[in-house]
Amino acid sequence: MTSLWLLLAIALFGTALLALIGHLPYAGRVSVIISAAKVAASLWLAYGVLEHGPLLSAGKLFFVDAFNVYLIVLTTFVGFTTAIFSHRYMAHEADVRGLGHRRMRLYHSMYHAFLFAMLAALVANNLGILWVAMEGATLATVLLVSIYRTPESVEAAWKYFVLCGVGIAQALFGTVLLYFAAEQVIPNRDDALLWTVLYATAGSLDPTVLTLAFVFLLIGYGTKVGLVPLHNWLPDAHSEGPTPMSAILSGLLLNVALYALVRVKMLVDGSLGTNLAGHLLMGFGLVSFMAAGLFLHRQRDIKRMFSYSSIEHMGLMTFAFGIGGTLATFGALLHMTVHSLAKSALFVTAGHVSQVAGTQRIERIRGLIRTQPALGWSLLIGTVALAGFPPFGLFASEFLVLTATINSWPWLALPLLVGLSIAFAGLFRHLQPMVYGEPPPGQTPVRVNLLPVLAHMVLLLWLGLAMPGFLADWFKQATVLITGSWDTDELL
Amino acid sequence: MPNDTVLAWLLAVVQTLLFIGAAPLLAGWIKRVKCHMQNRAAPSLIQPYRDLAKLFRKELVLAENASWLFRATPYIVFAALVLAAATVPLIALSSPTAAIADVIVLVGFFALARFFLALAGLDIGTAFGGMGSSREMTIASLSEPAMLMAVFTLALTAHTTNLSEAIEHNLAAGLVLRPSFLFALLGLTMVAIAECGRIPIDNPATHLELTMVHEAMVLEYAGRNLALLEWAGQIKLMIYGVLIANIFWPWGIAETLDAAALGVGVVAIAAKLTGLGILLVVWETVIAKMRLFRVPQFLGFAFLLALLGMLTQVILETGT
Amino acid sequence: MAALDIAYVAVLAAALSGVLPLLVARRRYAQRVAFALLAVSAIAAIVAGASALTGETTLAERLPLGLPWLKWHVRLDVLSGFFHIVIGVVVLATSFYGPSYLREYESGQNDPTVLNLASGFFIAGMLLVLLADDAFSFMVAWEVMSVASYLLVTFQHEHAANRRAGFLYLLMAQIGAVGILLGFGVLATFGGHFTFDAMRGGNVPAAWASVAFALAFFGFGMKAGMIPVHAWLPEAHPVTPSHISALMSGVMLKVAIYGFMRFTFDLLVDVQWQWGVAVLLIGAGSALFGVLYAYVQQDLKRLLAYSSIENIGIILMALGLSLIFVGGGHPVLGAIGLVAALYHVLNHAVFKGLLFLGSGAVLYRTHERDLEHLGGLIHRMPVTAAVFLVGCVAISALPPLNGFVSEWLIFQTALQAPALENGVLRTLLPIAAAVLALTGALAAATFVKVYGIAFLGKARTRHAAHAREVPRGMRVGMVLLAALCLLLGVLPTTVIGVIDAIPQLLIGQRLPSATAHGWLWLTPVSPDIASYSAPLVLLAIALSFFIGRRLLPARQVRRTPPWDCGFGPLTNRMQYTSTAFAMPIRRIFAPVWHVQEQVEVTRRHEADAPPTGLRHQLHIEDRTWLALYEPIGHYVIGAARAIGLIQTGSVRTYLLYSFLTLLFLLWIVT
Amino acid sequence: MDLAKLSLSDQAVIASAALILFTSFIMLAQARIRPLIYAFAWQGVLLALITALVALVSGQSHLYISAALTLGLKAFLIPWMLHRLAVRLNVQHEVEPLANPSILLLIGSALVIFSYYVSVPIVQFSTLVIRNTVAVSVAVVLLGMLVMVARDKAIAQVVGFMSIENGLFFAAVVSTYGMPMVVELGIAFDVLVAAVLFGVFFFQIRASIDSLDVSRLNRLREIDE
Repeated sequence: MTSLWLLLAIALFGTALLALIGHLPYAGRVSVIISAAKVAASLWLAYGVLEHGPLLSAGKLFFVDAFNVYLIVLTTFVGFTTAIFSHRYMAHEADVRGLGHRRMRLYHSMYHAFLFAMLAALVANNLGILWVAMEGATLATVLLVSIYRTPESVEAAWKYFVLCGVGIAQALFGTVLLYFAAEQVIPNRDDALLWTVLYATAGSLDPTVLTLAFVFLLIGYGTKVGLVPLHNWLPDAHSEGPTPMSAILSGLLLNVALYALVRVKMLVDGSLGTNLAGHLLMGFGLVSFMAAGLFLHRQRDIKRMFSYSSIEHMGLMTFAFGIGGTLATFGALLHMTVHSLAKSALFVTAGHVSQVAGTQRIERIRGLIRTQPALGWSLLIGTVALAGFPPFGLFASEFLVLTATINSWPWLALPLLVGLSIAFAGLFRHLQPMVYGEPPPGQTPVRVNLLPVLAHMVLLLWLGLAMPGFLADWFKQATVLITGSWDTDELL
Repeated sequence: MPNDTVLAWLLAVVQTLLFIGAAPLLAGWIKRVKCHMQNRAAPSLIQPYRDLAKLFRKELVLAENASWLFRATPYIVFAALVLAAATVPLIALSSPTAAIADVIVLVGFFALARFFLALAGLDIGTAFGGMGSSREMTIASLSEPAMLMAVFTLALTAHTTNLSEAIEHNLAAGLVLRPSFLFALLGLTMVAIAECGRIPIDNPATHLELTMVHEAMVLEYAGRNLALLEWAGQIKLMIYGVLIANIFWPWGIAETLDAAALGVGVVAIAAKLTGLGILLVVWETVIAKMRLFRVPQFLGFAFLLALLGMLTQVILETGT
Repeated sequence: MAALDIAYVAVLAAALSGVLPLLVARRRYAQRVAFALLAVSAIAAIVAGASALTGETTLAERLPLGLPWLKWHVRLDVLSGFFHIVIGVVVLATSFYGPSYLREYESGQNDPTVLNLASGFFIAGMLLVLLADDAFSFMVAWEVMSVASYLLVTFQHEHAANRRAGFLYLLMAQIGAVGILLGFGVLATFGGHFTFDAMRGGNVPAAWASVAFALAFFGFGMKAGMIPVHAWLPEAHPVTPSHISALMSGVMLKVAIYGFMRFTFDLLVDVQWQWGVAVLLIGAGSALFGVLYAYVQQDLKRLLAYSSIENIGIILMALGLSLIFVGGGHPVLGAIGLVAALYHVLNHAVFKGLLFLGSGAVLYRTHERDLEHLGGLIHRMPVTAAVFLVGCVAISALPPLNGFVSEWLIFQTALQAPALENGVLRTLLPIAAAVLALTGALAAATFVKVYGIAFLGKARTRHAAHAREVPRGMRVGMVLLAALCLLLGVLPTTVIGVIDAIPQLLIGQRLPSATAHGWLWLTPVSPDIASYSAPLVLLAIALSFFIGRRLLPARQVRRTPPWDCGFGPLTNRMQYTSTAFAMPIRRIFAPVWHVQEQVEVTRRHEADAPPTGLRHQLHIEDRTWLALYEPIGHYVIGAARAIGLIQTGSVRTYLLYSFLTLLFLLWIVT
Repeated sequence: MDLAKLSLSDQAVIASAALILFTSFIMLAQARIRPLIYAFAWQGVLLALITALVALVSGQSHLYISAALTLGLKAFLIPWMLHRLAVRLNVQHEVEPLANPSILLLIGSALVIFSYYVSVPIVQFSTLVIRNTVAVSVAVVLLGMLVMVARDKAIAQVVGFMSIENGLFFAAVVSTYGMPMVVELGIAFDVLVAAVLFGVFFFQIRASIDSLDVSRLNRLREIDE
């Protein structure tokens, strides 16, 4: 319990502190230290949860179970590595782009505010609070998107703000409807939005209202997940904001939004008994998967390209959660983890790359391996990992998702196959010229800190080659939570 | 028993020696008949032996940049064809050497000889040699499938690719009018004409660069090497002749190893080859040499015939 | 130490050969370490494979790797043992060959440690594929193999062609892998688990079995380079360093064949003869198409790559025949086909490895891959020329070398057609055999061209004229393989006696008759149907040499310039070129290629004046590009452009999307 | 249900619900910036009024607080901020030519019908007398989105956005007597921050394209020129 409070407290404290000292040269280090503290606290929390089972805070405001606790650890970890990266990166940016003190303060404190919002969203038991936290996450990051004040960045921020705002408003309406359905059956009005309570009484909630609620929530949180055709804010925000922010947006925000969606799906399934929600998720997931794969072919900006690949992977996860069942859900959970590891690592690399080349435009980035081998290779290997090649973790998860598809919807395996190939081609046709060949004049190495990339890659290898037992149990418990059972003969 | 096997092997060797010994004679016979037909003064039957002997006696002349391959080729070619001769039953069946190679290996031997001959043609680096090799390989790559197709027809009928077994089977079957055999015979004959470089594919008697194929490859050879190659060519012609003769008209060939049977065998094969020689001459006199790029049609037709043979074999003779 | 442990040693040594050199300071020593470890790995692989094959043992166990409920299962049986040997042999030759060959890369701008790393994991991946006994570990090993070889293809990435080749290669590897994965998925769905044991147990409905087969055939065929999904092969194989080309062409394609055999004969329990027909036809197509394309190539390594396609086609034909017979209820005949296929796998690994190493040797000394720039090397590089000749004779399927044995076995299998009930098949099989004959003849023509133009005649360029023999290490590697070509050709009976344990495992049938008459006689079905005695053939040829050269040696030999028709001396530009050599076939089979040929005649002034210059341009393109690959590419790009239209950039449009989506969803749920 | 049978306050609620819907239509049709803001303010006032009335009828005391919040935020603070911004950016007199308002209003009314059709299940399910107003709240939300889709000016879009929030709040009040307090507070906070941020963005947009015309924010797109 204390660990939970500690975690949130650290996050808030970090926000406040950096709001004051964010402009100082050592602010980056401070931010790293705070993030490290978060990691420690989250590990403590995780340990507690794994030891003594789910934990429900006094006043039932917060609730931590196997599903969200591993996302919490993931969040703090990625937040930590990204902080390491952003220390040197933002210093460089501040010099090059002339970011003033105010903006640096804003950046550092909003970075932690965002992490706080993520954590709050994850641990919230009250769906209302969850909504508030999600909206808070948008508000925290929207100013970071436009931090460079270029016309593009302002435009991107505006779209991000408006689209996510409208979307999240739909989510609020869904929440209201949920509440409306709940308070008919739940005596105490204040409990009627508590996820624990709702989950317990899901069977008695009115199906039609819940269906409507789900539609609104799907639109709302789906916008944040980046499901086509609600995805349009995502590439803009990712490509125009500072790279650390892109890393945590792709690595964390999308996950948390999907997390919220899945939580709601659990309720709806409990109430409807049909798999309507699942089918909707599958539909959206597949569409996003295919469309993003095609979009990849048209990219001219390296960060934009990787954000489209985020859409593609989120589509795959949504699809998998939609299938439901033990295998698919396990695969989806695993994919959440490995994707955010791989993607944040890639954004870190891409950030350095754009510093090396002085641009984000793909056709001007050439011959990285010659210019700065470490960077070139990590970009290449990272993309190989992202494309789902073993021995990296994404292969394991995609393997599971594919086989689950063959089990339950054999013919949908075909579009998946096509989509994977298209997306792969889209990624590599842009990647190869960047890493290989002769570098253009004026492309000079920069001081980089590839420690985060290395850490993520090692983790990915570990997950891909031999998944540690505790992690497996973790996913297993989460799967049981989501699907309600651990169906071993489905596991193949 | 060992006694018997030794005898058998001995006989096989003798038969082979007879085979390669008789090859120039066949060539001489064909030349002679041809001259008669064209109202020319004919050389004597043993003229080819004289030529070979002369060549063997002559000194060995080599081009400056001839490599060891160039010198090794004649021996390989000759050995391959002797081997081939050893596997073809001439006068007696079931000789142990026939088991060394079945008919597919026989084709393999021809291919081996051709391969090295073509390489030798390219070794000196003259345009003639290259041209000859190119044409030779082109023709061969078209004729080989046709030949195998024809052979397969027999193999499917006799359920064996072993020549002496096949001939034995045909003997045992007696006179059966198999349409498949007719087609196969025609196909095989056309292939034989192509393979032995006879008119209309090639003209053994020409040395015009536009027409010659085989001669272009061996242009740089002299002395003993040339002798070996000439002799090998005669053996090849003889092999085809014997094949056609003994497969399609196996009668007279010796099934037992007693003197009488062997005598009959000798007479029979001599008679058959004489007849075939005459036929060949007639054909070569009435037909004209064709352009290189008409050859594919010719061999394609041969392949078609062989294919027809195979189909008729399957459809008409065994049915489903 | 059990065979399985030795196999682990092989894998680890291969992986270490990539990693250790990173720790060694000086590059020269790094190379030595790397290739020493590769040699260890190769020997270990051979030993493990041999003991598994001869002992006919099947060892299996689990490794603490992989998914929580699906640990890596490994297993070493006769089939994987055989392929262990195949890999080991070529890798061994490479490990002799490599150190000297890589010298010139050490000065290059690409870090050779990358080369070590990639090739180490490439080999380790291939060995792991053979060991894998469940779908997951199989796919992991498979993809490791692909990615590592991709890095090898793009090693010299300064050339755009290499980058393009690498992209194409990795893309197609990816597609094929997903196909294989789906195939496994189908089996696992019915088998209940991803272990191969479970798949063997599962009873798959015929229709689904065919689906699985189709997927696997597609996937493995793509890796093996069968027509029409071969496009990556002629691009990727030539651009790697030659010893890697030898591994890719000689071994990696065989790993794909291994996967196909494992999947079809082992996992799909009861095969259907229709599959065999499909395999036979595609195999025949690949063989013919491959050799025809090889025939017209100028680039030596590209030519060899196309000839790999041809040989894969031949192997597929043998497998197809085997499937037809097994499916038709004649396991004995099926066994012959299987043995023929395996034998050709081994042979092709050996002689294609040899030929690629030879081409590497030529490249090493002349820096030329274009046949038109070579010539006369037989005088400058005698050893290389000799072993290359062995390779050419072997690949042209001529007695008494090894290529002939396997093709002869295939012919024998095809000629057992009368045993089949189905009349159409009875006609189809001999025709396939005829296609094989055509292929063989064309292959012979192709390699006459290669050897004649590259090694015989006069040197066509200065590079070729100043070539020297290659260092000892390289020679040893090549001689090793050449010797194997001879051995495998002369002692087929012994070899078959060993490998007929594999049909025993896969279709429960041996070839008792094949070896019944001792090492001298090879009689696959029975002596009165067909027999072949390679040793005697070799003996006879040797004898004629002995008689000719030793017993009656030529008295005197005179060297003179060749006959030049009286027009002054012959120059090396008067020689027949490779294009000219290939011309007749090119005209006869014209429709096969997409040929652009232009001749520009420049005259001084008026039209009838004698030409002063003549320019001839010939560009031969792979038809499948125009027919298959380019259209697909265009579709994808078009689709991408179309989808791009939805992202207009106007926030109002985006709001409209979410608005309409909302309305739409509300409408469908109520 | 017969309106006449209801208590006066209920009737008042329903009447003002109708008025809120009307204000939404005004926003849809209003081309000038300043009246647009006024209309939005009026909507806030009405919303606060309804909240208070519902509190009165249902005796849910906590609704008074949210009524006060609404009045403060939606009726005064945010409109005031918007107005001030409009003045400082000197756009308060700008007129935005609508393509053709009549079509827009037609679509709007279609949306009202649609939202009624959608909210039928909820209405059947509710126990509240004023349940029919749920349809109105849905309509307000959809109309708000329509405003955002239809309008080019950034301020107009913000107004649309805020009116969506109004619709949500309205729905919460009339269908379930409002949300739990903690949620209400959180939402209010978010809305406030959002409003502030919008203000910031006006200046940023103005600085980058020196106009508030969002239709000119289309640099980032996937269509090839």
